[in-house]
This record gives sequence, C-alpha cells and structure tokens, in this order.
Amino acid sequence: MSDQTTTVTPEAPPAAEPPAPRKPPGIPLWANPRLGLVVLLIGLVVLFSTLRPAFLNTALTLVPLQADISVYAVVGLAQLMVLSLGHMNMAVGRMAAMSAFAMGLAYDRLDVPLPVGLVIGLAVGTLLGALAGLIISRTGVNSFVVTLALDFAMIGLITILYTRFTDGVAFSGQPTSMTALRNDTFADYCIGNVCGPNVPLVVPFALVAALAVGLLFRYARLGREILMTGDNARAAELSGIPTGTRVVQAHALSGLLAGLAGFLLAANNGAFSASIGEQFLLPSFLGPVLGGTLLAGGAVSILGTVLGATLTQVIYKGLNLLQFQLDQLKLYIGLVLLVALSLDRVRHVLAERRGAQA
Amino acid sequence: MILTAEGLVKTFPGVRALDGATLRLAAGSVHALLGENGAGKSTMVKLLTGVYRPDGGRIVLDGKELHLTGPLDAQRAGIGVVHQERNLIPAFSIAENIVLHHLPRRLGVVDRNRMRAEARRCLDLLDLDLDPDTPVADLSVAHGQLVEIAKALSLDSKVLLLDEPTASLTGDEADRLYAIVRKLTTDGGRAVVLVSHKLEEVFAIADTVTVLRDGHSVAEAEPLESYSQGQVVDLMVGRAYASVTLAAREVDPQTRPALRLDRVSTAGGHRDVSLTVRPGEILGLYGLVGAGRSELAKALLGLDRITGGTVEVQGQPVRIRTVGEALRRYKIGYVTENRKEEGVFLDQPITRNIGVTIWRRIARAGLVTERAERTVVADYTERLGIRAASPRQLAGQLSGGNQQKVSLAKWLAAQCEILIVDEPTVGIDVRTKAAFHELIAELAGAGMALLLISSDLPEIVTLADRVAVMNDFTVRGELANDHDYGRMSQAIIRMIHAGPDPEQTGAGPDRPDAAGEPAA
Amino acid sequence: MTKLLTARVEPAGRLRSLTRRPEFTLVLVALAGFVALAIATNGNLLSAGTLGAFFRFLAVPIVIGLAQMVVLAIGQMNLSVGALTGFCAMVAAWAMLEAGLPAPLAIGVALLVGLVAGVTNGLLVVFTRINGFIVTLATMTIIEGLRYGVNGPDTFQGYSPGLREFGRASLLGLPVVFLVALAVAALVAFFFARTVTGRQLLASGGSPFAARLSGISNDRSIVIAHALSGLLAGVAAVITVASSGSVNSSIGDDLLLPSFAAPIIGGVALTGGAVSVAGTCLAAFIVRLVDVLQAQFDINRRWIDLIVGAVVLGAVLLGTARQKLLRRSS
Amino acid sequence: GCTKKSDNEAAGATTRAADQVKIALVPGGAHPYFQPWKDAATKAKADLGLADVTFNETSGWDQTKQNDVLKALAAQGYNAFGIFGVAPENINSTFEDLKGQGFPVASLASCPAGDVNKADFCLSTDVELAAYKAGQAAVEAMGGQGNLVHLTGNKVDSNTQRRIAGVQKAVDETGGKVKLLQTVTDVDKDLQSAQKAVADLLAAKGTQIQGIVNTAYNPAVAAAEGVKQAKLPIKVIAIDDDQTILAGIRDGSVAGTVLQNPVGQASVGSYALTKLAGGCTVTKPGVVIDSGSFVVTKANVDNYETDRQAKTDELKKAFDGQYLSCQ
Ligand SMILES: Nc1ncnc2c1ncn2[C@@H]1O[C@H](COP(=O)(O)OP(=O)(O)OP(=O)(O)O)[C@@H](O)[C@H]1O
Ligand SMILES: Nc1ncnc2c1ncn2[C@@H]1O[C@H](COP(=O)(O)OP(=O)(O)OP(=O)(O)O)[C@@H](O)[C@H]1O
Ligand SMILES: [Mg+2]
Ligand SMILES: [Mg+2]
Repeated sequence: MSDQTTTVTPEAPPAAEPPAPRKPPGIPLWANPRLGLVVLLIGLVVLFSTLRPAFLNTALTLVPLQADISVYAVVGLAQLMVLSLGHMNMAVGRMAAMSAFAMGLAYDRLDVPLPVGLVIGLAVGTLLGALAGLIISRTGVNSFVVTLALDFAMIGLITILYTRFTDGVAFSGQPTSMTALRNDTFADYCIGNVCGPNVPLVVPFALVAALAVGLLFRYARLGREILMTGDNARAAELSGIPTGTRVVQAHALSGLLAGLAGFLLAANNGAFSASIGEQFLLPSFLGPVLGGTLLAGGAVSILGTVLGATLTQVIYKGLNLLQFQLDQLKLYIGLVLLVALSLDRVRHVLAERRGAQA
Repeated sequence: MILTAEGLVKTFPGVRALDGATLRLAAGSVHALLGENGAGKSTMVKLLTGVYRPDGGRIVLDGKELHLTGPLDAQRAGIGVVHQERNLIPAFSIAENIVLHHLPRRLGVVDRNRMRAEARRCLDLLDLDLDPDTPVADLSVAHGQLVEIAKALSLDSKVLLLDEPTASLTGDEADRLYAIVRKLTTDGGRAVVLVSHKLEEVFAIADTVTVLRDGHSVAEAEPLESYSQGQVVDLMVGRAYASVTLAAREVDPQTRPALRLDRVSTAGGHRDVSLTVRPGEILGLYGLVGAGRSELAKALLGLDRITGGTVEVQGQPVRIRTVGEALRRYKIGYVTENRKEEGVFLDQPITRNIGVTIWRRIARAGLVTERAERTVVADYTERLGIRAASPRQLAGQLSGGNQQKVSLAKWLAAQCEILIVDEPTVGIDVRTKAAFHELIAELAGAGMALLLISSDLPEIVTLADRVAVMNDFTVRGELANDHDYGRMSQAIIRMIHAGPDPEQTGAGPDRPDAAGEPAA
Repeated sequence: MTKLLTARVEPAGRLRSLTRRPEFTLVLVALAGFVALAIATNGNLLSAGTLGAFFRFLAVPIVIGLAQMVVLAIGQMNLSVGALTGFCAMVAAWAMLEAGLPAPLAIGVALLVGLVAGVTNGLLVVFTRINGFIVTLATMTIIEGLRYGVNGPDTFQGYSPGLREFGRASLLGLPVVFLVALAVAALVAFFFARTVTGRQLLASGGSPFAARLSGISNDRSIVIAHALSGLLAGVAAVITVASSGSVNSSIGDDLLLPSFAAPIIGGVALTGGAVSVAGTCLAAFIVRLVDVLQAQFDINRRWIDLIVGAVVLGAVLLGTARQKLLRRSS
Repeated sequence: GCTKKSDNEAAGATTRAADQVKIALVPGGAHPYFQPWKDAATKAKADLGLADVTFNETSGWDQTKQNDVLKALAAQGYNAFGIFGVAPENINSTFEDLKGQGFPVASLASCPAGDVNKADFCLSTDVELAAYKAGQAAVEAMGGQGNLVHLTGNKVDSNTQRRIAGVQKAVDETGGKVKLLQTVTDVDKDLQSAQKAVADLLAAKGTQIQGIVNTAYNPAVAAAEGVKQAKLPIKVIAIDDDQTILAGIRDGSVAGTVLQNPVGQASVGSYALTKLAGGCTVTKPGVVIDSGSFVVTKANVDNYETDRQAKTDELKKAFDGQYLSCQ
C-alpha cells in the first residue's frame, strides 16, 4: 500500500473568507421578542393605572397580582418543559390536581410538615409526567393524544379520590405555615425597623423554578439534550442522546412543575381541593407562546414565559378593575391577546424589512 | 437569448447569497450552472422560479420582464424546475404528484382519468414503468427523484431548471435522464439549466456554462468547450488548484482489528457479513444504492437488531444497544448520509451542533461550562474550515457543504476510535470534497479506524486501503486497493455483478429496486 | 420495472387491502361493542326509543369531529369549535325568537355566522403567522363572550315548531338529524377525495413547502380549512337547535374534547396531510357507546371519564400496534 | 432578630353611613338563578340610599378568579360584600380575608361547607330542606308510589351532597313505596350533556320511571323537554322559576318546581350589610338563615310571588329583631 494517490486539494487553507459576514446573525435588540412584551406590559400598566388608580393599590392589586403571576408562570414553565420537545401536555391541570391531592392527603392524614408534604406531592406529579412520557416514548403516539387521554382518565380519578378520602371536596387539615404562605408578604417580616418588600411569600417558589429551568436549558446537559431531541429527534438519537429517556425526563419535569403550580394555587386559595388545576390548560400555553416559544420544539424562552404569564395576569387584573361584564370581559381578553400576538408579527415584518435593507 | 437574468441580488439574514449574478440562456442549449457549495446556485434557481423574490435585478423571458410573485407565476410563464430538495407529497399517488400544479378538473372535481393519462405520458418520456396510482411514500429515493423530473416535464415548459438532479441516481438512470435532456433541447428547442457537482457529467452534456462564486458570476454563458475541467474548478474556487499528494499509510495486517464483523446477520436482512477494520486503516464499502450499507452501519449502532454472528470491538465481542453506548463505551461514531434529516440540528447554533457529543465529557455535575465547549468547538470549526458568520449561527443557515462539515465535526469532537462515514461528499463541491478527503486520510493517519461507505467509485479508489463490495445485503468480496482507477473499477463492478449465491434466485443486476424486501 | 410497484390490486387483494386499512380496527371495535352492549341490555339497546336516542345524539359528535378534522388535515387545530357551535345555536334561536325570522332564514344566519367566524380564524392565522392553536384559543375566548352576550345565562325555548319537529323526525327508523350528519360526512369525504380544492388542502397539510412549489397557496388552504371548520360548527349548531328544543350559553362547553377525540381515535394524524371521515364517524360511534353504557348501567360519570380516557388511548395504541404488525408482515 | 408584624392590626372596623356604603353582589359565575339579583341590587341602592350596589358575575365558577374579582372590587372602593362562594370548602378563607380588611361580608345563596361560617351571616336556601320538599312534591305527583330518579349537579360539591340527602329523606319517608331508582350527578355543566343524559336515561329506563326530581338547572330544563318529547307519563319536579320552567308548569309538562328566594337574598342581604357597615353587629357571628323555599304547582303558579314576598319581609324583620344588634 505504498502507492501514492493524488487528489485535488487547495494550495492554501481556506483562510481568505469569501462570504465575509456583513453583520452578525443575531437580531437587533429592538427586535427582541421579549422587549416587545416589556413595552406592551408597561403600556398596559400605564393605561390601567391611569384609568383606575386602584391598579397601583398594594394590598388589593399588586400583592395578589404577584401571587397569581407566580402560579401561572410556573404553569407556563410546566408546559414549556414539553414544548421544548415539540410536545404538548394537555394534562397539566390534572397533574397539578393529583399532586395537590397527594399533598392534601399527606397534610390532613399524616400531619407531615410543609416541606415533606410538598416533596410528596411533587413526587406524584413527577411520576404522572413520567408515565405520560413513558407511554409517548414507548409507543410513538403523539403527545397531544396521550396526555389528552390521560387527562380524561384523571378527571374521573380525582373526583373518585376526593369523594373517597374527604367528606366534602377539600382537605380540612393543613400546616399553619400554609396560612402564612397565603396571607403574608415579606413586608410582614422585619429585622428591627427594616421590613421586606411587599412581595408575597409564594413568589420565591416561582422565581426558583424559573431560574432552575433557565439553568437547565442553558447549562445542564439534560436540558440541552432535551432541546436537541426537540429540534430533531432522529439526529439526536444518532448523536448518542438517549432520546426516549429525555422524553420521559422532560415530561416528568413538566409533571413536577405542574405539581408545584398546584401547590402554589392551593396556598393562594387556602385549600387543597378537587378544583385545583381546572383552569390551567389554556394559560399554560399562553405564557410560553406570548413569550416567543414556538410549539415546534427545539427552542424555549424562560424569561418570555414569565413575561407572558405576567402580561396575561395584568390584562385580567386591569379588565377586572374596569368592571366589565362577563361578555365584554371575555371579548376584550381575547382581543388584547390577539393584539399582543400580532404585535410580534408586526415586529417580525419590520425586522425583515430592516434586515433586507441592511 | 430566451432567458436573461441580470444583477440578481438576494440577501438572507446575515448572508448575501447572490450579489449581482447574471445568467444568460439560449434556446435549445444545455447550460451548466456551477459553483462551490454556498455559491448561490440554488438561490438563483429559486429566484428564477418564484420561490424567493429578488432584492434586486431583473429577469427577462422572451423579451418580457418577469415579476414572479410565486411558483405558480413561474410555471405559467413556462419555467419548469426540479429543486435540489425533494418536494413530493408522500401520501399522494405518483400521478397526482406529477400533475399537482394543474390538476385536471371538471366542475371542481379532479378528473382522474385525465390525470392518469397525463402522468402516464410524462412517465413514458422517462421510460419509467411505474404504476401511477402508487403512493409516492412507497418509492425509493431514486424513483422519487425521477418522478420529480417527470413532474417538471409535465409542464411542457420553455425553460427547465435542474438543481442537482442526479445526486441520488445511479449511472444508468442519470444517462437516461441526460438522453431526455438532449432530446428536449434539440427537438423541442427548449433550454435546460443544469446544476451539478459531477463535472464529468456536466462536460459530457452541457453547451455553455455560468460559474458562480460568492454570489457573483465569474463566467457568464461561456461555451464550455473553451474550458478544461481544471480551469472550471479554478474559476469556482478563485485561484489555481494543484494536485496534492495524500500521505501514504502503512497498516500492519497483524494489528488487532478495531472492528470485526464475523458472519453477521440482521433483522434488516443482512446475511453473513464479515468485515475487519484496523486502526489507521480505511475500509471502503462500495455498493449500489440500496445495497444495505447504511442499514448495516445502523445495525452496528444498535438501531436494528443483530440476529446472528459476532461483532468485536478492539478484540472484545460486544452487543451494542444504543448509539450512546456505541459512542461512550466503544468509541464508535457514525457520520450519516442524510445530513438534513439525521445529521444536523437545523435550528440550533453551530456550537451546540458540534458540542452535542462532548457535553457528557466536559460537564461538571451535569452542568456544561460554556467556555470549555467553546474552546473545543472553535478548534473543530477551524480545523474543518467551517464558514459561518459566527459560531452562534444556526446550522440551517449554512450551505450544504458546511452543514456536512458540522455533521462530521461532531464526531471528531467526540474523539472516536472507530468512525463510520456514510456518503460524506454527496452534493459537496470539488474543493470541499478534496478537503474532506484529506481530512479522512489524516484521521486514518492518526490511527483512527475508518469505514467509508460511498457510492462514489473514484472516492473509494482514492481513499480506501481495502474495498469491500456489498450487494443485496451481503458482502460479495473484498479487494486490496491498488489505487489504479481503471483496474479497480472494473474489478469492483465485476464483483457486484458476479452471479448471486446459488440458492438465491431472481436477484439480478436490477435487484436494488427490490431491496425494500430483502428478507423475502 | 419492479413487481412490487406495478402490482395491480387483485379482487382478493382488494378485500385484503380493506382489512389492512386503519379504520378496520375501529369497525371491529364498534361492532363488538355494539353487539356486546345489545346483549348486556337484553336487547333494550335495539328498541326503537333507545336506538333513536343513540343516533340522535350521535349527530353532533360526528359533525363536530369533522369540524376538527378539516383543520387537522392542514396540521392546524381549532379550539373554538365548541364555543362557536354554542354561539351559532344561540344566534339561530335569537333570530327566531327575538328577530322573528322564519326557521330556514335563521338556519342560514347560523351557518353564515359559523362560516364568517371560521374565515376570521383562518385570516388571523395567515396574517399573524401564529400557530392556529393559539389564535383559536384567543378567538374561543371572544366567541364565548359573544355567546354569553346573546341571552345572558338564560335559556331560549319554544322556537319554530317546524324545526323542532324536524329535529325529532325519523326516517326508516333513523333520526333525520343523524342522516343529515351522515350526509355531511359523505360530502366532506367527497370534498377531500375528489375535489381539486380538497386535494390542495391535503397537499398543503402533507408538505406545505412542496405544495407551495406546485403553485398551491398554503394561505388559501388555511383559510378554506378554517372556514369549513366554522361552517361545520354552524351545522352542528343547527342540529343542536333542531333536536334539543332549548339552548343556552352553556351549549358547546362539552364539545371541545370530543371534537379532538373523534378524529384522533379515527386515525387522523395531528401533523396534517391525511383525513379519515369514516374513522372519525366510527370513533364518535364508539364514544357514544360508552355514553349509553353509562345510562344503561348507572355507572358513576367519573368512571366514564376514566373509561373514555382508556378507550382513546387503547384505540390509538391498538391502531399503532396493528400498523406496525402489518408493516412487519408485509 | 427577625420579627413578624401582628396579623390583625388593620382590622379596625370603620362605620359608614348608608351613602358611603358600596355593596358588591358576587355570584360564583353566570347562572339564571342569580339574574334577579341585578334588579334587586338596583332597587336596594335606591331604597337604602346607598352609594352603589354592583353585580359582578365574571367569576367563571373558579375560586381563584372569584378571589381576584373580589379584590378588584375592594380596590375599586366596594366595602360590603354579598358572595356566593364558588368553592364552599375553602370560601371561608376568602371571607376571612375580606373581614380582615374591615368589610362586612354575607354568604348569599350558599353556605360554606362544614359547620363553620366565617362570613357575618349566611342567608341561603336550606338546600337539604329544599331538596326534601322537592322530593316530597315528586312523591305526591307520582301518587305516592313508583320509581324516582334524581338529577343533580357536580358531585364534588357539598351542596350536591346535601341535596342528595334531602331527596333520599323524602323517599325514605314513603316506607319503600317510592324507590329512588338512580341519582344522576354531574349533568349541570352544560345543557347539551344534560339533554343527552336525559334522553339516554329515558331510552334505557323510561318505562320504569314515574318521577324525575331535579335539583339543578340544566337537567331540569332538559328533563321537562325530554319527557314532553318522549310522551312518557313521568312527573317532573324542576327547580327555580326560569321562564321555560314556568311555561312547563302552565302547559303541564312540569308537575311542579321548587323555588328559592334570590330576590330576598339580595335585598335582605344588602339591607343587613348596610346595617353592619353602619355599626351594627351580628348577635351570633356566622349565623345561618334559611331564605325559604317554595313548592309551586299548577295550582299556585300565578300567585306564588306573594308568599315569597311575605317570606322576604319576614326575613327583614328577623334581622332587625333577632340577628342584628344595633346601638
Ligand atoms: N433560507 C436561507 N436562509 C439563510 N441563508 C440561506 C438560505 N438559503 C441559502 N442561504 C445561504 O445562501 C448561500 C447560498 O446558498 P445556496 O443554497 O444558493 O448555495 P448552492 O450554491 O446551491 O450550494 P450547494 O452546492 O451546497 O447546494 C449560502 O451561504 C447559504 O448559507
Ligand atoms: N432503489 C431502491 N428501491 C427500493 N428500496 C430501496 C432502494 N434504495 C434503497 N432502498 C431502501 O432504502 C433503505 C436504505 O437502504 P440503505 O441506505 O441501507 O442502502 P445503502 O446501501 O446504504 O444505499 P445508499 O447508497 O443509498 O446509502 C433500505 O430499506 C433499502 O431497502
Ligand atoms: Mg444548492
Ligand atoms: Mg446509504
């Protein structure tokens, strides 16, 4: 094999770069989808507080607003977990309800302290999510179908469980610290004369969740591999990523976050009841999608999700304060959402024009 | 001139794909449109067929300026096209796909008889004996490509643009296609634009040539006779090219094989496949499309069940269940032939595309340090000469050749000891191809064991130390490579066509078509 | 060129290909379920009254399933079908009772409202480039508001006796509304199988880019699919108004999930490009069987939800498993 | 060290004159039952000379949303609340929140689950009693024997449990002559499911059934219609006095209905809330008061309103004399 073979090869390494990058591929700051949301948010806050100064009332508006945002940001993150795969979790609400049931049962029957019950509930949510993920990855059936069917099944199960374990539809016993979570803000806790900000105690839960999810997708191998699976499952498989496991893990994390949302809602409402999670499904999509996460998978925006959840809750609050009747309320919520969504489109068109001229 | 396009400009975010390019097309001629990967050939084709709208320049057909707002406009104006990517609707029948742009109708209802007749006519032009009612999903890649061509012919257009039509065709099929192209131009007076990286074919059929470089036309409608292949390459690349010698390798046949297959059979239908690859050696695996080479590679990676025989890695018998296991425990990598679907993550930045195989190695407590990742990735982008605006650019925005490099870089970064490379240079321009060849040789030189799957005979002869010939899901034989193209090619072809095993009947030379039912 | 590709379907092969279709599983499940239920109820299921009620309340699930199916065909979803059905029903009742329109005109108005809402959905999807799932989520909220706005929470009743007569009438032992639903299903099937527009819709759904290159406007397909979906919701509304005799703003609340269940169990992929009218109808039939099971045996409704969930999953899994087996054996 | 502010330092109740009182009447969601509250609210505003009385039904049967609505109303300056709690099991915490702000709170049309009521008072139909009366009316309409079916709402609702108990009691009193064939729950979500459930029920067992008693709105409408259409000799007892149901009583398709007293709840509730805002206190905090329920048949369909008005007046007197103590 000493024969020498020849082939055409460039004389010089390809250093002289022909298509010199004329501008970096990143989008300009003003065209960042998150920025658009922030502007819209500020606009709405200004509008609402001009029309109704009560919008800036701390105890009655701002504090409850923060508590609501916390719940729905976590709900959005739960959906985001599977959107990253290009999947959907139609059972977020019911997973939250099952978790809340487990927590309620633990507090009521076993008198466990708050963190223990929380862990038990989150474990239940995680298991349910993992179950969904397992069915999806094993059978290859679309996630929408699997989680929808699971949702159906759990609607029934939850009622059966509550009627079996409680005489009403809620657990009566719960640790006293739940009351603090519900009622207190950091302003109630002082060191000497220095008191905390007017932030409800549930907010840190949501913040930690958002940070953890952000960290996961940016730095953790797990999160990155989930994103790669979402972008192109076949290529991920061929790159040595255990895609089936990643699907299960993403769904499990979705279940875990749903469980956390259920806990926060129970804290806000003051009871672990069968109705927890009933209203989660639609907001769970609104947050991420408003924040710029596509349903196609492979890319997520955590900040966007939080901003999206904030926007929806601000809209609700504002319209509530304006005291619209039911028909108008729904009408305006839908319209404002459409506007918020289209704004993104307008921004895109503008960005494209600018890009084309550059 | 039947078609003139002047000063065409097209900008994508961050890239100017065309920057004042010109194309002049005479009636009755075959015109070659050449250029390196990413030179802007497909973009030009798409501008001429209304897929994209130009940012500048004008297109004149038959003396009238065209303002194409969509593909339909181009079709109406008489411009037919076969795009580089396959564009058929899998669930529809061949007939419906062929006439989709002008479904024959009566009162809004599809006239199926006319539809079939029209499809039959186009298939007959290509001598294709396919049932027009077959769903396209059931077709092989090559047949799909031919249906696509039939579809373009159904328009009876004045101008026909073919963007790499033969990339997935066998020699016979390509020859038949070119015969039709000839007929169309000489009999029908039509003009054909041919985009191809296979320069031999181009020189055999084209009359004139336009060469694109970085979005400019550096040769405009010149007669092809006035050039040699080398000169065209120089034009495409932008400077003089010289042949460089690949370093010779010496492999001791006593070395313990890195990978050894002994009478392996698979659920996919392989029988008695035996191969050995030693460290520092390139084993070429040649075969016609559908011979079962890619499937063999995938079976080795655990994507298909191995039903018999033994696989040994570094002397140890192994049972590989997942690609991850192949990568981590046995250090086997696989560069897929199908980069768009299986090789790259189109919506992810280059860094993540390359980094995906190394995260496990560089992660601390499950967290990836971005700096470590960037260093490794930068190393490989540089070594492979990946041209991108920034490492954060999305892989989907790269030209085909650069995507291929990204797909390879991922496996180099993974530090494999055994690398299976599947059709590494399909659709790759000459210069990049040469760079790839050099790189592959270099990897072998550095002690890697390489299994090179290729349908490109010159490539095999250039690179391989030994050549195994596969047909019909089994290895027909093995040859030592003496690097003499003429002799090697004859020996290899003879080996493919050497009659089938006595107990095997009906597997003649046209067997690849039926490869869908290997275990029959 | 190859035997595989040119093989003509022989008569024997035709039967074989029929049994190979995904719908075949559903036919078996539906038949088995129906027979089992008939036996379990000692034939009560086959009595005229029971059978009448069975098919009368099958009409809306079929039509609403089709309304979802036509958008699934292009890879979209329509979350507003339920609310829209309710809104159209309220508008029809309002037109007869408050605006004093004769029934045929009121029906026309309801259908028109459905069509217009559908077109609006489609245009919004096209112009905002936002996923249809999200757009229809927003329009659903708006339509819910409108639905409530027609008559508050109060019930409309006592409109056109002729229309209600029609809703209760039977032909050959089958409720007329059910026959209407079947006719609509046949039309939808014909639309997708044979008309140019229908084929173009499927092409857009199957591979939008390829469709575009063939000169098909995907935007047009999106608008048409949503329009059709709205129109079918209008049809479902008319059936509801005719057969139920009273409507209020809660109409449509229980339709969203069934609208997905029918086509999905029926084997329609969410990715678009394929439809199965027969599958959708059969799936609606199977879900209706579960309903009747509940009434006949006084099963806790919550168990029914559980059973429906299991049936959906089971049917889909069975279908996938069968296709896999078929592929392996071929 | 870390200290926590005392919980109830803000709870100092302020007294307000009538023209400073802004009452919010908040049902759990949109439902025909609450519609009379609108007119009652306007009337109360005029009669009592209040600053404002508003009616807000946007809660959407969701406790979280209702809490938001309540807080928004409080932020808007409403300072007395009459509430139908969406979730009887945890509405008490909402009541406590509002009371903590110093607002008088009435639980209207429904009381919290369990034995504790954290609102100032609860003025509501005694649902068990009303269901019992409905059961009795059904037994009577059936001629004292036969099979009865009970259609009702959300099973996981403490009021539903009470209704089931009430009907059961009436049936038990017949000593086995009337059999409760079936209790169908969860058919109140929307009209169409109710219609379907009734049709299926009649198809399955229509000939065995002599009476249907309804303790929820949508099934009542569906049952009246369904029985009429099926031409079966089944006696239907409905609930409330929606136009459709009154029409049914007049044309005989509905044997009777059990009315509640929404107007009384809203007007007397507003009255008591105004008094509480003015400095009165409830003698027994959390007292539960029955606002009355009335059986209406063809015999009294045209003059039941007088009975109801009498009950309302009586309630008002009872508040003055018994439930409230004012200086
Ligand atoms: N949709 C797009 N978005 C962004 N950039 C694009 C897009 N399409 C093409 N480009 C860029 O435009 C340039 C020209 O691409 P084009 O596909 O025309 O090359 P080509 O000559 O056909 O190459 P090949 O031989 O690899 O097919 C490349 O740099 C490519 O990255
Ligand atoms: N011409 C054909 N007709 C029918 N089926 C084919 C044809 N070509 C390939 N296939 C099928 O496509 C699949 C892929 O074949 P595979 O890629 O393993 O072949 P290969 O030898 O690697 O060929 P290639 O040169 O395309 O890489 C196999 O299932 C094969 O049966
Ligand atoms: Mg190209
Ligand atoms: Mg291959």
